[in-house]
Amino acid sequence: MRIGVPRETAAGERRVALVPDGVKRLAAKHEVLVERGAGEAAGFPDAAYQAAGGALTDAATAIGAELVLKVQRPTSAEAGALREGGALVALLTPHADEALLTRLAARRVTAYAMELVPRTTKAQAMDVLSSQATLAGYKAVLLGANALGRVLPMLTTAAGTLSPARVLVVGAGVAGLQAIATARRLGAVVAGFDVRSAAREQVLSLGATFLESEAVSPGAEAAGGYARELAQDEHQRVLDTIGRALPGIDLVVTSAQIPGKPAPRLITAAMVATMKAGAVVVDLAAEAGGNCELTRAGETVVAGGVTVIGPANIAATVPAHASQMYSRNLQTFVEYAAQEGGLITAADDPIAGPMCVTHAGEVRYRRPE
Amino acid sequence: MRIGVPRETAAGERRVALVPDGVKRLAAKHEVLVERGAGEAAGFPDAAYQAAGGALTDAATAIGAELVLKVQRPTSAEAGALREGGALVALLTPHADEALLTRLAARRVTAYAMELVPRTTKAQAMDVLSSQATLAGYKAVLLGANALGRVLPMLTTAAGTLSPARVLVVGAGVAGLQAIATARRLGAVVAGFDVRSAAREQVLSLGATFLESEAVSPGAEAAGGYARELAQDEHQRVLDTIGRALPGIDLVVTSAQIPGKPAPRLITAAMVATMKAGAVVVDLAAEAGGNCELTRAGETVVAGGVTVIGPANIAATVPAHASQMYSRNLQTFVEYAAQEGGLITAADDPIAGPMCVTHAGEVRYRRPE
Amino acid sequence: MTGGIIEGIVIFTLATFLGVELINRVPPTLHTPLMSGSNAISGITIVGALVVAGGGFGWISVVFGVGAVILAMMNVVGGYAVTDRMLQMFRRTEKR
Amino acid sequence: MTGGIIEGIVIFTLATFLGVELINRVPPTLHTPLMSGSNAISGITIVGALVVAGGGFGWISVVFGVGAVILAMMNVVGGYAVTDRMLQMFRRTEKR
Amino acid sequence: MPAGLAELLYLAASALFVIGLKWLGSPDTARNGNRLSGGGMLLAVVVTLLTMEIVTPLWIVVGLVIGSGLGFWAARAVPMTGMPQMVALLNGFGGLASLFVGAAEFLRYELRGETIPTETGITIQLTLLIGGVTFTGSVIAWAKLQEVMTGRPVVFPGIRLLTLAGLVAAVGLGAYQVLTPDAFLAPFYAVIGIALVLGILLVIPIGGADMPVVIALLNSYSGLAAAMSGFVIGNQVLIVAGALVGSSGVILTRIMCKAMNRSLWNVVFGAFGGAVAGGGKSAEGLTVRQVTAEDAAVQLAYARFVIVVPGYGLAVAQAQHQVRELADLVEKRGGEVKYAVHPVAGRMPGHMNVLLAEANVPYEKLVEMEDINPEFPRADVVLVVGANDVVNPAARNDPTSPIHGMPILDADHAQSVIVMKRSMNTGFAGIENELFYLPKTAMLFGDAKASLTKLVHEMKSL
Amino acid sequence: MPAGLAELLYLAASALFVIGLKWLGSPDTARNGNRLSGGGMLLAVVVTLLTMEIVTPLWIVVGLVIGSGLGFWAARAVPMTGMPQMVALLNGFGGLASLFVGAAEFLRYELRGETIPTETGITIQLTLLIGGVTFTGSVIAWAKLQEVMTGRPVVFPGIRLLTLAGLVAAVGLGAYQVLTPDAFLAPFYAVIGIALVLGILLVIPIGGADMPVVIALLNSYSGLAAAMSGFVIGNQVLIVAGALVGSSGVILTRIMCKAMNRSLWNVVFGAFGGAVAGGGKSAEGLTVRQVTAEDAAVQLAYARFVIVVPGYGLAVAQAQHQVRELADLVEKRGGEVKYAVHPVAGRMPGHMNVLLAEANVPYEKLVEMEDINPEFPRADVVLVVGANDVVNPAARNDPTSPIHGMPILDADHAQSVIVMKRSMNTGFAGIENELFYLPKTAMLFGDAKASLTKLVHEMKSL
Ligand SMILES: NC(=O)c1ccc[n+]([C@@H]2O[C@H](COP(=O)([O-])OP(=O)(O)OC[C@H]3O[C@@H](n4cnc5c(N)ncnc54)[C@H](OP(=O)(O)O)[C@@H]3O)[C@@H](O)[C@H]2O)c1
Ligand SMILES: NC(=O)c1ccc[n+]([C@@H]2O[C@H](COP(=O)([O-])OP(=O)(O)OC[C@H]3O[C@@H](n4cnc5c(N)ncnc54)[C@H](OP(=O)(O)O)[C@@H]3O)[C@@H](O)[C@H]2O)c1
Ligand SMILES: NC(=O)c1ccc[n+]([C@@H]2O[C@H](COP(=O)([O-])OP(=O)(O)OC[C@H]3O[C@@H](n4cnc5c(N)ncnc54)[C@H](O)[C@@H]3O)[C@@H](O)[C@H]2O)c1
Ligand SMILES: NC(=O)c1ccc[n+]([C@@H]2O[C@H](COP(=O)([O-])OP(=O)(O)OC[C@H]3O[C@@H](n4cnc5c(N)ncnc54)[C@H](O)[C@@H]3O)[C@@H](O)[C@H]2O)c1
Repeated sequence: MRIGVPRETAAGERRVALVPDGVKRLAAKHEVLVERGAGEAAGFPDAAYQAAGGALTDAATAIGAELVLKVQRPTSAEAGALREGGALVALLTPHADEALLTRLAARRVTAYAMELVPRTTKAQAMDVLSSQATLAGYKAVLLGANALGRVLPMLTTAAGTLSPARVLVVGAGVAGLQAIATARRLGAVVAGFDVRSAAREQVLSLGATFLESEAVSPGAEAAGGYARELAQDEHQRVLDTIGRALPGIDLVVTSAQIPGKPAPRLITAAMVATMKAGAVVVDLAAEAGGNCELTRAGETVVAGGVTVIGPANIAATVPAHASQMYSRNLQTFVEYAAQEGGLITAADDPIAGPMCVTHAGEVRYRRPE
Repeated sequence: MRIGVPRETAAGERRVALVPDGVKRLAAKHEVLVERGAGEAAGFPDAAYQAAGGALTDAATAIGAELVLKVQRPTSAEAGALREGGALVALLTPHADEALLTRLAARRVTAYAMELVPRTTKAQAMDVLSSQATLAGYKAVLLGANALGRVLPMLTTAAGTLSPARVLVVGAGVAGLQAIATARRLGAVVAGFDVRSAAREQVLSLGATFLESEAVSPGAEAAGGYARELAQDEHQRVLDTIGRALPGIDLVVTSAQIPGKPAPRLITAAMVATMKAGAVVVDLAAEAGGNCELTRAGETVVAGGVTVIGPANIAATVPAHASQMYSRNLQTFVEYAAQEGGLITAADDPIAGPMCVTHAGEVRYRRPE
Repeated sequence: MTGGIIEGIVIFTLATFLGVELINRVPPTLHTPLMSGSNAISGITIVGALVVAGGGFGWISVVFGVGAVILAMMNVVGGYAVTDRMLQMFRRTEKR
Repeated sequence: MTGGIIEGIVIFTLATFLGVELINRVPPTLHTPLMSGSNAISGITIVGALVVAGGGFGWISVVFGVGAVILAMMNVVGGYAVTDRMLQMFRRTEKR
Repeated sequence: MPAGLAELLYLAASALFVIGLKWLGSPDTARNGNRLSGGGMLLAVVVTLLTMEIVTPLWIVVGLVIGSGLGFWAARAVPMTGMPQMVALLNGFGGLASLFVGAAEFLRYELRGETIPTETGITIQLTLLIGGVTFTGSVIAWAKLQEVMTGRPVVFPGIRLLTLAGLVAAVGLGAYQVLTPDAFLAPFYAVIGIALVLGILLVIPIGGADMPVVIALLNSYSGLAAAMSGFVIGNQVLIVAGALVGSSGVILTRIMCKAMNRSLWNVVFGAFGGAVAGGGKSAEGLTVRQVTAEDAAVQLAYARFVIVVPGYGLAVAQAQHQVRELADLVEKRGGEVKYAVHPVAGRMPGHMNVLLAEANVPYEKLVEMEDINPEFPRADVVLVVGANDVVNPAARNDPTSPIHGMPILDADHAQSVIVMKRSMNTGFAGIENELFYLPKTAMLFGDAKASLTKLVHEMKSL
Repeated sequence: MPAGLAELLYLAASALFVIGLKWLGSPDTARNGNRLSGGGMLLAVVVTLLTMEIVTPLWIVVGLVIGSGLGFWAARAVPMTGMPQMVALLNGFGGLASLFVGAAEFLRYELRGETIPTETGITIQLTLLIGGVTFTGSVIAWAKLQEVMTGRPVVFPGIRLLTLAGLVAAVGLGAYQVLTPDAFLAPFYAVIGIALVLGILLVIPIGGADMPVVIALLNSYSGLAAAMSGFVIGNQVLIVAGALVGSSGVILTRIMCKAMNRSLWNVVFGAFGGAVAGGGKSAEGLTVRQVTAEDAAVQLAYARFVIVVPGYGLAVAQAQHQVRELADLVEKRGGEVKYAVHPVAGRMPGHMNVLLAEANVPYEKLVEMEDINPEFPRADVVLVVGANDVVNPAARNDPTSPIHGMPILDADHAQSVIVMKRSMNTGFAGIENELFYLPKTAMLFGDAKASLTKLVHEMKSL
């Protein structure tokens, strides 16, 4: 198969779909066409791609390949440049852009959405949500620590003792756990919270404490380890729990999400007002509407001395490692799905099936209700 | 004594000379006048100052007090507002602004420069260079980690193993050691370098490795634990040592300084060209001319894929803790120097003597040659 | 060759104390070999068997004596040999 | 009361082995008390002294015997008392 | 040979036994210890032969040769797994031999019409009783282990009473015999008979899994029997060696019970109370092998290459520092240690890295899955610390398993595996792990931090 | 009292000695052990008195009373610090008593004109020799410790040869006496005289600091002397108790030498080689007290409140994990542990925080200087790990000191202090630290990580 790796065109997107190492691994069986400069922003020069066995091409050739690997979903121009009947693998955000799906189906493109990799043991190496969330959790703490007017670790010095920062991580999924680990590394006193009761032990296993609450229950866990939406009273209990903790916290990292739904609102403006002057909130759910009422995606808001950061596409700010992981996810998927004459399209394939959003002119994706 | 704490007016200066805790400790013996809003940028509201026993005043009253405590040196307007024959304690950077000294002397102000606190055991609690350098070292790593396209710790994940970042810290003084500690906390593989041979053990004591070099010698240490300027051949050996290490490094933090001299040039543009694409240099000596040739103070330069950050007044980006420490330094000095009728002015006082730059109409400060 | 019964009791008591003190903090892998090794020692009854067999009391010596000698000898030889086989596993690997 | 010399040697040997095994891993704070306590035991020579003193051999019994009794008794009583004083420090503090 | 010299040589033999026994207690000296004590035995036999008043009759030589031959052959022929029952059998023979010695002495007096001195009478009766119990008890123990009879406890109503009655009867009859030296022979034969029955009654109610303890106890008995026969024939080497074995056997029994976390009482009388001692836990009919921290420590101490597989349980137990400490100890003893970090071990990417970095494990020692997998066959011990799914061979072998296809760490390819977890509960994927049921795998149950702390302690005191 | 019963009671006394000695080896049982062995002694004395053929003569009672009174008085009167020399003196008396017993037996035979049996002859000579050496040796040891004579080794040219010659002469004369039983009495007196001189010659060349080891050795001798006198009068309790003391004394001596990191040979003959064993190191005439890891472990194990003062040396040694481990052990035994972090400990602000955070020491346990200083007087032990300047009392007391005025941690106010560092080198400020010379301070020299590892090991095996 000829695999094309175009350069990303979205603003602020510094990742690349395949890194040279991924090219090398796929080049054994396939021909890989890499658009010139595709990896530059992530720190991978063209020379490295050539050395890995990729062919450098112009944009049109790359996007016109049989199989196109991308990070972001294609712009309409890019979508138009895809080969009729070809294949596309990218973060297509199908629930957010159904128009794109129709357009892809119209061009008979077989498109796979990487965010739809099922959460099964076998598919873990393709799980791009996990891989990018790992980086997001790490980076969130760095952003928060940077914005904070104090240091995270305790320091006893001749000029007095600096007390350690108190960090609260709400939502102990992949990103949240990594945030906990990173804040702990930096010496902060960390507490975690999640509605899924399984998360409790996981938070403790990182040496952090867990905010106890009646709202936490095993029932809060839905299929695939995701959380489900909460009932009104459950939600109120969550708010109470978080609200009680907030006044003592210096840095809050929120990462609560419910797949296919807007992010739960866990910190209201009124709750922010109870926080210390100088405190910082980093909202990793910013792009899904935000866990904090004040969050604005891609912006930093200061309200009553509290800084609320709503990073957009945060994984792209660690482009080298983010690309490396994304590339490995893609490569594993391609190795799994590549067959004589194309990728697996069977709707009942446990992995490729749920991922395939358009095939043979038809939109397969159904939005979860 | 009436002590005035004016609000800082310099751009980007978010610190305050006394925090409420400092006010409380001094208020027992003195009257403390705090300008409204003085601590706001550092996260200390006016109410806290009142609670600590300070009186809130306007700018003129604060700056007109018998003893004025400031962070930055006064503007000429501020200098003009100081009380005739009063006292001023601040970071006066006497070697950089002799005009100011003349002006202060003309107003018969007794001025003490906090950066001149001698490096003796007894004066450690007043040592503002140490306290602010501690924060600078911490923050330098955060800035660098933030700018880096990769994560610092090693992470083994389903999407491949992220290798740990390699960090080099040049200049293992107060800031450099803290940078080493912070990078180690974040899981990086850290190496340190300094010309003073005593630094070697100190670097190792933080679990980092030391770049061995013939350039390192006990003779490189001058009075007060500072380094001396190196001879040409010694300097070349230092460059060679650093140059050999650079190509493998992801993040460099430089902090080499020689008191009263421009910072040594330890990373030339040619050396930067040998670094990996995506690498980052954080130059803590930026304001003293920079350890790196490409550094521009207060700016971030990107050259050949390498980002060179030259932070200005970096301690002010951690205003809460920086103010807390600075306040403690000042408070300890005032407690030490305050006597009936004013501060110690005797030129032979082991601490106040060297710090006093103007007194009784006369400029006492002599620039070190 | 016969000492007084009192001396016998003294000796018995001391040897008992000694046995108690000798076995201390044995790693469990050695439990079976140690049991086997001390079982071999309990074959010391061979001495008694020989005395009886060599005592020349007619049929008693032959029947009981030689019977005891065979049994005790099996205990002794078998015991030491089995123990040695078990202990072959403990050939010292190069350490330290 | 006299056993054979051979029995004596056997007993001596066994007791020697026992002594070797008894003292094991003693924390250093106990070195001196232990030394003192075993010194008190070595005062067992009082038994010999009594036998001599009570043997009724005229002046020998009186001079050597009573001398030995006094000396040995000092060793015994002094030894135990001193040891006990040393060990008072080890009154068990409430632990665990 | 003069009697004095003989006795001194016997003393030397006793000394060799003492030192031999002591050396048997430590892995490094055990083999030499056994040889030393063997030398002592040879010395004792030779001295005895030399002191015999008449020339050694042929039949004694024949007896010696036959006994040696049989013993040697048995020791060679028995497979490694059959060792314990072989020891039991040999021990039984020793007991019987003592019984013979006692009986011969008794009959000798009787046939000559001499009166047996009271002390000798007492010790003869004790020899008969203990020797008899040792013999049949050992044979039953052998039968249970050899599976000639059922390994399950055999109990019937009144067995306890019967045992007690037998004991009382034997003691009573023995006492009668001693006190009325000229009595007929019936009590003599009765004591022997009762002793033989008692041996059976005492051992059949005990389960097969507890037989090693029973054998150790019976071994102590046979030592006592030897000591008693020593009194009978007035020989000190018998008394010394017998008493040594008698008391050290009791200590060994206690140590073994402690290692099994049971009391001796519970082992010997457990079945009467209805508690049946079984071996290990089982799931779906499979059994796992448990190991004590002490045993695991010995295994690690003598390993040249150890691979540590950390998993989520390490994180839950927060045992990162302890695992590092243990690894340091292995290395100090000359072993090599690597950490095999599975990509999805734990509950978040890089979970193990966070922990091991905290414990300052050098990055070089963390080996990725692809690189470590070929090394497993070379590993003497794999230490699985709270990992489960990531070492589940079902991922390789069982196409129906939900984790089939996931690359795993090939811990099952190693020489031996020690698994630390708290129970037989499943991991994240919720599936059974056949690794735990392999014969080469030993389970060390308990919180990983507690287990590791114990291991460290044991390794230090080796 | 029948002889058999007496011997059995003697056996009971011996058993009490055995158990008593064993219990003396562990802090929890030591006191009861001593009482047990005292009970054994009482039993032995009473049995002896009861078996005496004639009624106990008055003078024996007088002797018993005088001896007991003197012994009791001496034990009461001696100050705690004088204990070792008291033990030495008492031990010497025991040796002399044995000598008297041997001499009396010899004279008894001689005066009656009876021939002494060879065995008895040999043991009499041994009793005289060993008893004599024990007596004078112990007296010299006492004199050295009591500072009646110089504590320094006393050596003169040829002392070694003289000692050897004396030994040879004593053995030769003794042998002559045994072989020619009817010889005149001169050799007898000569042996006694030489033995007394030998005792002096053997002990004077040994330094006062090594006297405890010497006393332990002489104690072993006095046991031997008792055992020999047991042979002389044919009494088994003497043999058993004497042999016990004889061998356990040797073992104790070895343990003590090991704790001092010396060999017995080096202790006894060290001075001949010219190496003078001195006590501790000294600077400006002051001496410091050294402590072994074992001793420090006992101190910590019995402490209720321990304050750890970490310093730059902790960082250099990278011993953060070990210090945490040790603290955990103290806490497990019910003690309380706090860490006193001085603002400028280490070489950068927050240096100790970085290390202790890495070892996961909870932040609550790190106490700031102002808060911990009032707590020092309450601390049973302060553990100073590689800190120096920050605990230098000169900052408080000595206005001329360059660090005068710096607030310090008041470690010197604690009950006792253990300092871990590698040498007597100074810290950053380059000044002497008088804390190290306080009587309550003990130095544990060596790399902090190594020392802590040892401490942990010792604490675990307590
Ligand atoms: N790494 C990731 O990003 C990630 C994310 C989500 C899920 N997962 C999944 O998590 C699993 C990870 O595998 P794993 O082998 O690390 O863990 P695992 O399969 O979940 O097994 C962990 C084992 O540790 C034991 N354990 C728990 N607490 C313990 C304690 N205190 N002391 C001793 N043992 C303890 C448990 O057994 P006992 O209860 O008997 O003690 C359990 O069987 C994989 O299935 C993976 O797919 C991974
Ligand atoms: N914290 C700061 O910001 C800062 C900055 C600069 C200077 N200082 C100064 O540094 C000093 C800090 O005081 P401190 O008490 O922490 O340290 P210190 O006074 O320098 O003493 C450290 C001691 O640790 C011992 N040591 C070194 N390596 C060791 C090892 N591996 N194992 C065991 N012991 C070891 C050394 O003795 P041996 O050689 O005998 O082992 C030394 O005496 C103060 O004088 C302070 O003013 C502090
Ligand atoms: N293949 C696998 O086995 C696999 C791979 C990756 C992740 N997972 C599991 O999936 C789960 C979720 O992963 P994710 O990080 O992608 O989830 P996510 O990004 O969808 O959500 C982040 C976290 O927010 C929490 N959350 C949702 N609503 C909340 C509320 N109202 N209050 C507080 N917290 C709330 C969720 O429970 C979740 O932990 C985790 O348990 C993770 O271990 C499994
Ligand atoms: N009161 C005290 O005792 C006290 C207080 C604080 C700091 N100190 C000591 O003072 C010393 C320096 O402190 P600082 O951080 O303020 O120093 P600094 O800021 O002046 O310099 C930073 C570091 O750069 C190093 N450096 C200079 N030229 C170099 C070159 N060409 N190559 C490499 N490195 C070079 C210096 O050695 C120094 O370590 C340290 O040893 C510190 O421990 C002592």
